Amino acid sequence: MSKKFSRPQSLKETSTHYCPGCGHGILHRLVAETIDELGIREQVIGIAPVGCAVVAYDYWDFDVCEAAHGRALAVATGIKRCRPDKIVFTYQGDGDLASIGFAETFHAANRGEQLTCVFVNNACYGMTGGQMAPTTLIGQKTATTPRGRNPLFGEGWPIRVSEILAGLEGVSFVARTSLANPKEIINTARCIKQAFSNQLEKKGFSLVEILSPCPTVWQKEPLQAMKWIEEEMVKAFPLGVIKER
Amino acid sequence: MSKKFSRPQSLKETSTHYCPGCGHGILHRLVAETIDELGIREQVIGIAPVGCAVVAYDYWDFDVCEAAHGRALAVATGIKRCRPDKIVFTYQGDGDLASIGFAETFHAANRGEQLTCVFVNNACYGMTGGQMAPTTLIGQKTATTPRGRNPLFGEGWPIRVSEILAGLEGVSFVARTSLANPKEIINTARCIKQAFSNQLEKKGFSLVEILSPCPTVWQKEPLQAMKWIEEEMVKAFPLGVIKER
Amino acid sequence: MKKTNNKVLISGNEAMAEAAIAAHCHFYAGYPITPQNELIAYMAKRMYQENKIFIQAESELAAINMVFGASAAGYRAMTSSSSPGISLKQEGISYLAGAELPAVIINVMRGGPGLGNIASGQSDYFQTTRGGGHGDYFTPAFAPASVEEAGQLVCLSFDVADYYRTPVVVLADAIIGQMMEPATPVIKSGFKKTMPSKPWALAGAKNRAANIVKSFFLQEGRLEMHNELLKKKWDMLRKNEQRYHTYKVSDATCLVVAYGSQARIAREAVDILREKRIRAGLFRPISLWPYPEKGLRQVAKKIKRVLVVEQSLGQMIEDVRLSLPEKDIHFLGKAGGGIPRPQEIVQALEKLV
Amino acid sequence: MKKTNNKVLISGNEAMAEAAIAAHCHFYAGYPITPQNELIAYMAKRMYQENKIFIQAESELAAINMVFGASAAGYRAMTSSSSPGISLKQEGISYLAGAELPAVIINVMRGGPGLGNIASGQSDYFQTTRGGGHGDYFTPAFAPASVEEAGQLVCLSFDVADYYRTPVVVLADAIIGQMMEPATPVIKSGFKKTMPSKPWALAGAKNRAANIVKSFFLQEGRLEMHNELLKKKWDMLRKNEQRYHTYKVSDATCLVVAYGSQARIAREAVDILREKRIRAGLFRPISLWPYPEKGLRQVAKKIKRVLVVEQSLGQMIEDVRLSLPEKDIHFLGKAGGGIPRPQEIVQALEKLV
Amino acid sequence: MGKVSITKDACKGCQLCIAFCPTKHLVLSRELNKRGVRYAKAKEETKCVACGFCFLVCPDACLEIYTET
Amino acid sequence: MGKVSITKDACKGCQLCIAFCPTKHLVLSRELNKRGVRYAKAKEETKCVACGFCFLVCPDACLEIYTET
Amino acid sequence: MITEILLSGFGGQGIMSLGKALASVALKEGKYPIYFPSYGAEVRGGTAYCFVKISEAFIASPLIENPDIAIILNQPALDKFEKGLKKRCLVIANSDLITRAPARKDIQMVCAPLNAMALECGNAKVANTVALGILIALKPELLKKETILEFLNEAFISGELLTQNIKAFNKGMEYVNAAKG
Amino acid sequence: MITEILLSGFGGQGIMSLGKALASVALKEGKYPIYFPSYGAEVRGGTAYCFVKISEAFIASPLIENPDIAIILNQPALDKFEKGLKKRCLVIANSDLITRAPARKDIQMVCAPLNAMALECGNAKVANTVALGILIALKPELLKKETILEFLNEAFISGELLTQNIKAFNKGMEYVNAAKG
Ligand SMILES: Cc1ncc(C[n+]2csc(CCOP(=O)(O)OP(=O)(O)O)c2C)c(N)n1
Ligand SMILES: Cc1ncc(C[n+]2csc(CCOP(=O)(O)OP(=O)(O)O)c2C)c(N)n1
Ligand code: SF4
Ligand code: SF4
Ligand code: SF4
Ligand code: SF4
Ligand code: SF4
Ligand code: SF4
Ligand SMILES: [Mg+2]
Ligand SMILES: [Mg+2]
Repeated sequence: MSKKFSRPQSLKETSTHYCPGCGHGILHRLVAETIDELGIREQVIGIAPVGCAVVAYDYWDFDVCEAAHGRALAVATGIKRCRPDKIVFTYQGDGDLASIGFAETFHAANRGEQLTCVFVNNACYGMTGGQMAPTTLIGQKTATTPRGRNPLFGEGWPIRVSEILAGLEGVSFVARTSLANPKEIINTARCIKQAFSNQLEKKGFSLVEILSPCPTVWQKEPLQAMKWIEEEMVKAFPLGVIKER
Repeated sequence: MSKKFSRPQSLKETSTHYCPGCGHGILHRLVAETIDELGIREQVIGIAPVGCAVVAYDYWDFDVCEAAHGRALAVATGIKRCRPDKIVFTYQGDGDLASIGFAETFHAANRGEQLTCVFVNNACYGMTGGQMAPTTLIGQKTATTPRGRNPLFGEGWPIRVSEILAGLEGVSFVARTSLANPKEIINTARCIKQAFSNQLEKKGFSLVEILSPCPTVWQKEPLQAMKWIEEEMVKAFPLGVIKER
Repeated sequence: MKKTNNKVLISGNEAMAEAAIAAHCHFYAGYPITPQNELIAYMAKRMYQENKIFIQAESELAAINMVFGASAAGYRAMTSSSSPGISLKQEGISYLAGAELPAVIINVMRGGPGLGNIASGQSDYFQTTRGGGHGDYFTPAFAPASVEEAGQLVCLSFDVADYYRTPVVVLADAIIGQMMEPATPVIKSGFKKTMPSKPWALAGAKNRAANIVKSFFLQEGRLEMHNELLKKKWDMLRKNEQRYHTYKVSDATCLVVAYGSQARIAREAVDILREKRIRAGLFRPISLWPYPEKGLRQVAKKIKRVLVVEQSLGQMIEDVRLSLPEKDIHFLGKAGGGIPRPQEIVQALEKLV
Repeated sequence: MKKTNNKVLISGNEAMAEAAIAAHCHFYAGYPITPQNELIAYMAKRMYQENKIFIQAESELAAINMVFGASAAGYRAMTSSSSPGISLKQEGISYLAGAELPAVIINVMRGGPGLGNIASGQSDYFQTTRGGGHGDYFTPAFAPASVEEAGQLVCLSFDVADYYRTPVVVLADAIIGQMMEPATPVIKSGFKKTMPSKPWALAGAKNRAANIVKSFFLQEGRLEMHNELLKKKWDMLRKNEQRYHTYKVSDATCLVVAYGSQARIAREAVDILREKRIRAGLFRPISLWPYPEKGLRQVAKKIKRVLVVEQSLGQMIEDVRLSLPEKDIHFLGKAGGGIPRPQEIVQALEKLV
Repeated sequence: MGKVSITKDACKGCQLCIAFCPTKHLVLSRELNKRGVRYAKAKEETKCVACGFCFLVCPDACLEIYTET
Repeated sequence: MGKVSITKDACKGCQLCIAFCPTKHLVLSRELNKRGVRYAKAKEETKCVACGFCFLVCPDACLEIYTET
Repeated sequence: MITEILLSGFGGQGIMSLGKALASVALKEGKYPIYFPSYGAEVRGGTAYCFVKISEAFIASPLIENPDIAIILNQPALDKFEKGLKKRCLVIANSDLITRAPARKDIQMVCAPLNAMALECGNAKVANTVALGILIALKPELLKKETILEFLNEAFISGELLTQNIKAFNKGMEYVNAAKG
Repeated sequence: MITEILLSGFGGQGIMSLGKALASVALKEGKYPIYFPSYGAEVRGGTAYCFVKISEAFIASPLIENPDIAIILNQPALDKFEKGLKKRCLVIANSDLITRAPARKDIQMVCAPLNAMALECGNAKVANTVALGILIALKPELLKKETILEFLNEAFISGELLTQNIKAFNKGMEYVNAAKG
């Protein structure tokens, strides 16, 4: 018998600190798989965010850089410009990328930096215990929207980062996928691979937005969290390849 | 004989520090006229940016607040939320609004703050002596793009702020106008008035982007600067009402 | 809040939030960060109930500048964060000071530098007392050593802020923010002076000349004058607002100086030393700026040894040195979540005696 | 650059930019702000010519974090700004210090607080020397008093940064940044130690274990240890890198202490005083952190009066007080663009004598 | 029929009013105003049609336009 | 025909693999693993079709799937 | 005398509420409690813990030195905290989730199948209250049964939860008394 | 001896280049110059200025106390700086853009129609070089004519600009010499 599915080489044998059923775990593996498949482990430099994935470097077995909360794409810009032959990517949560770091995100994309961005949309701030994220759904209760997010209370609308960035000339590839089931996970893997390949081909900025379960903050069983993505999240965040060039 | 055109009451009798032919002077008058026409001088609170218009409060005769560079819409949010019965607007340059302050701009718009934003696009940083702005045209030479802005050098593309913000649900009115000739100036006045009326009607966030001449940085005679708007700028920044609701 | 005999069991973070509401804070904007998340969550719930304004800002920068706006509009406004987030607010705090706008900023300190960790720390003392932002300004800064005092000092901060037209920092540490203990809810700040009105506030130029709120003074000499005026304010604050607390100092021959949660830990050490018949006392600064140098000099008169204890590598010690230039000052400190424990303080002092 | 006898006429801003290039600065990111715009414009032009990287960042925050990335990648990296922009970089500087990344940060100081103005100032001394960011860290900081020295200190800063793995601040004031005077272009920093290699740099995990650049230490005790290690570095810097310059101190009975452009102005005052047969001397700190306390104590031995002169309301004076606790220290300062002039310094000293 | 009045010392001499006046009757003065610039002035007062173009384009609000009512 | 192998002590018991296995032959153990949780295990090893769904959804990379080649 | 109590288990096992309950009851009895939780990222996916100190009078230091009492609801908690326990520390351990015996022999460990007992009360989530019952049965001098019941009555205004918690508390008490008896 | 020179006029009148030219020429002659410009927003729409100090040896203080020489190209410049000029300060003023006589009687003012003279040289922009000619004619001890010409030859590699500037410089010199002669 031969192995058909097994732990990618770029994923260390450590077990993670993530909650049971957390999407970060799946995504870490997908990123590691992509890197192994493309054979770029020795060329890759990842940027870990400030968010639940802050210690991603404890799990990935390649070079990783920390970035201050929200500034991953600025840090990535600094690295990639100095080392244009390396493959540089960021891994960022929705709070990190779309709230505090939105200016850095937007401008890196607009400069068309040769970067890959893995954007984890879990509709909340996981690490700090479940506050509203820019992507929190309308009506969703969080620690800072105890009555459910409501634009009428001045809490804003869920931000569709992918659609916005797709409008920028520097951006070559944008897709939104989810982790809600095996099929979508395969699709996510495909899009992440494309986002990395694009960088190898120097096509410009690529981003994959992944709807990812956070059972803890959502206060749902892991399977229910998956279902909630399929049933609720995708309404606000339609899946698909949004831009390809 | 009766006065047909004269200095609005909300514009002080002081002469400005602006360079000859500077669009800020025209726009200051248009804002003051609008406020007078709507009869809201005693209700208005303006936010002056950091940019050439930093001392707008020396020229306007109503309450004005300073804001740190880029943070005008955050300051405006604080004021408007505390004084929902007042009419609060920001007056911001392209560096201020779209570069350093882009996150604040974007999020205030996304929250649908009941604010009016007068956005002065002069394709450069005027106050600091003519560096690249996010709106600088491709090929345009500035102090920091001595070879002409070039996306291939990683200097990014001119950002179409209006189109981007128009995509947000909290935004009710967006128009792009210019100061290139009397007709466009009248149109600008109309749009600014609409942007203020919207706030009176609590319709959400309104923004008018005005293509405005900066003869000094552009190193053009004032009239040539006007022509450059008509001939070059509008190609990158098409005029028109972009969103109305 | 579970209440018994008017004492409630409440955390420092919640007590500070509730005190802000009691102090008529009208506007709060904040951004999540550990270990102050309970504060922002509490405000999210309570401000709405009180018909006041709560905003989860997109960032710390946005939050401090929203506070700038709310304060310019004449309302009591507050923000809170923890160390890295407070670093991001430095420009805004400098602007508040320059524009002479009252505001309350709570820092529930954690371990640094950089991302550091989320354990308790006292490593932002320099930042707080020496104007982490640019320019010649100071912010009054109060450090609570108990949950109840955390509430009190928030109340006091609002009054000091309004009276002197200045941003005020409440410098708590993660221990104070996170721990729950019995506390009497705050009603009054204890600040005696009458609150001035706010004729400078922005409210529309109705029946008065236009108001301008600003920190920019381009004309030659004007900013210099402005700084001279600000200096008078700092001097007044230095004169009037030094606060401290002492414990068993009357007959003490050696003195521990510590603030915040570390002062409580030091107090236990003093008790242990007393049991060992060592005449130790505790000086606890409450106002970190202005530093209670008068009080310290007074207390230290008959003191032979001084030990400064901090959850840092040594920051407040500079103020102790500046206050007591003729004395030999010793230090015990740990940073990055390390906490000098009672027995360590005891040993350190025993070594000196 | 107009050249004669190997001296060129150049501004401080340009000299610093050119020195960075001479020091093999590979990456520069900055954001415009007066009075350092000439520096960023110069870099925009020259870095391209040198086949190096120039980025006009979208903000100061982005710039400092880009520098973080470039440095993590193992390259010499620099950013520059002026006071308000430097406040915005505080979080980033704290991260650099925490992650032990070398970087050079130039601050061409202007008047504060808040937006202040664009005249010369020295009001960011506290921010620079007391870690304006959160956490227990220090950044070596060098203050040039001439255009030539501005270049030299930038060169030196790159070496110090690499050697100690730390961000270094060049604290210039607007006068130094803006003025042109004859200067010899810098070739060498004068730093004697051998530069260490950068095995920690991120370059892909090829033939080695994966590298991690970080300032986060969650596990209990790890951040405390990290801080202890950092402390050793600060202590080493304190021991090795104190720098200063003196003028006519050998027989002096009264001493002026001043840095940056103010030191030059004070030097003129010393000359005037000497003409009046008053034995004045000048102590000019070059390293503001570590403060040259050893040198100052040495020089001050026979000094009766000390006058500290700053373009601020009194910041460096604290370090003079801490260095000379037994001496009576006097102060002359102005903030917000005010500059103590030679005659004012003369008068202030005459009053003391 | 209209009339234009120009606050001489407020004028920065940008000449925008001159360029946009449809009846081309605004000109630059020979003398300098207080600011030291050659300012805009009406050549022939009677030629103004009160269109307001000069007013609209003037960055310094130097002009007032009158009409017969 | 396939075979699934599960690293017992890495499992956090989220049950996603169990939910998504098309042949429904993964179950939760009665015993606890080192982490103190009930872990996923194969009820009948022969039932695995090597579809990899369990592998794909597992956040903790606990599973390996083998096929006959 | 200050009693130091450590409580630890999975998030969701009600460790924090139990800690707060202990502190609240102490306050009700006019004692001085301090409660200190673990917080933030530490809690993610792992073991949560909190500390409670209870004394007759004001407690200066909020630090826990060595717990006198430890309530340990799962194996990782035992692994993490065993070393720091005071000599003769009373450890109330959840035998349902603990797979190995402690290494230390100088502690008093009381094991009970807390999960099973909770289920018997009709709610898996009241394992914490079972532990409370055991604690009070073993250390009646710490807090009074009556105050605890009073507290439970206030905390769960009515209905099933209240009943389940009271059941759980009593079950814990009985467990000890049965063993004693 | 340190000579303090103030130069002021509209932006675009070449004030900054003239200042830098003075400093460059001084350096060429082995003297020690300091040049200090006005910068930033101050310059917008108004009057630009710069200072030059020239000495035989190192100059410590970069500050200008009271100018010995002032080159004043427009009225606002005169308004702004008149008060601070040293007694007997030599003021070279542009009569084309100056509309009132100075209030101070203790300064030496030399007026010349610099704009007109520049136009005569074929370029309105060389008014600054005309002023330089006047200055050097009046203060030959400050800088040598030869070094200036050398400097001009280097600064304008060739062509029209060079010719115009040399013309302008000579015109300035002649203006003084004619008046003297
Ligand atoms: C400057 C700063 N502000 C705030 C924080 C606190 N903080 C840490 S992670 C985080 C947000 C996490 O949310 P997200 O980016 O969505 O990641 P997730 O945890 O959901 O994966 C915040 C606010 C910080 N560390 N630094
Ligand atoms: C934090 C900070 N960064 C930079 C500056 C310097 N600065 C002042 S205005 C400005 C940009 C001006 O450009 P823009 O906003 O387009 O306004 P304009 O002058 O073109 O009207 C900059 C970078 C500052 N004052 N504060
Ligand atoms: S809080 Fe949410 S995002 Fe964070 S580790 Fe837990 S499940 Fe994952
Ligand atoms: S620089 Fe440009 S924007 Fe600024 S005042 Fe001059 S013309 Fe106007
Ligand atoms: S109103 Fe019209 S016609 Fe009259 S001066 Fe102005 S532009 Fe010319
Ligand atoms: S438009 Fe105004 S400033 Fe320009 S020339 Fe005419 S009147 Fe003067
Ligand atoms: S590979 Fe498919 S069939 Fe086999 S255990 Fe996994 S999910 Fe079930
Ligand atoms: S998906 Fe993974 S962690 Fe979850 S139960 Fe299955 S094997 Fe365990
Ligand atoms: Mg998230
Ligand atoms: Mg602009």
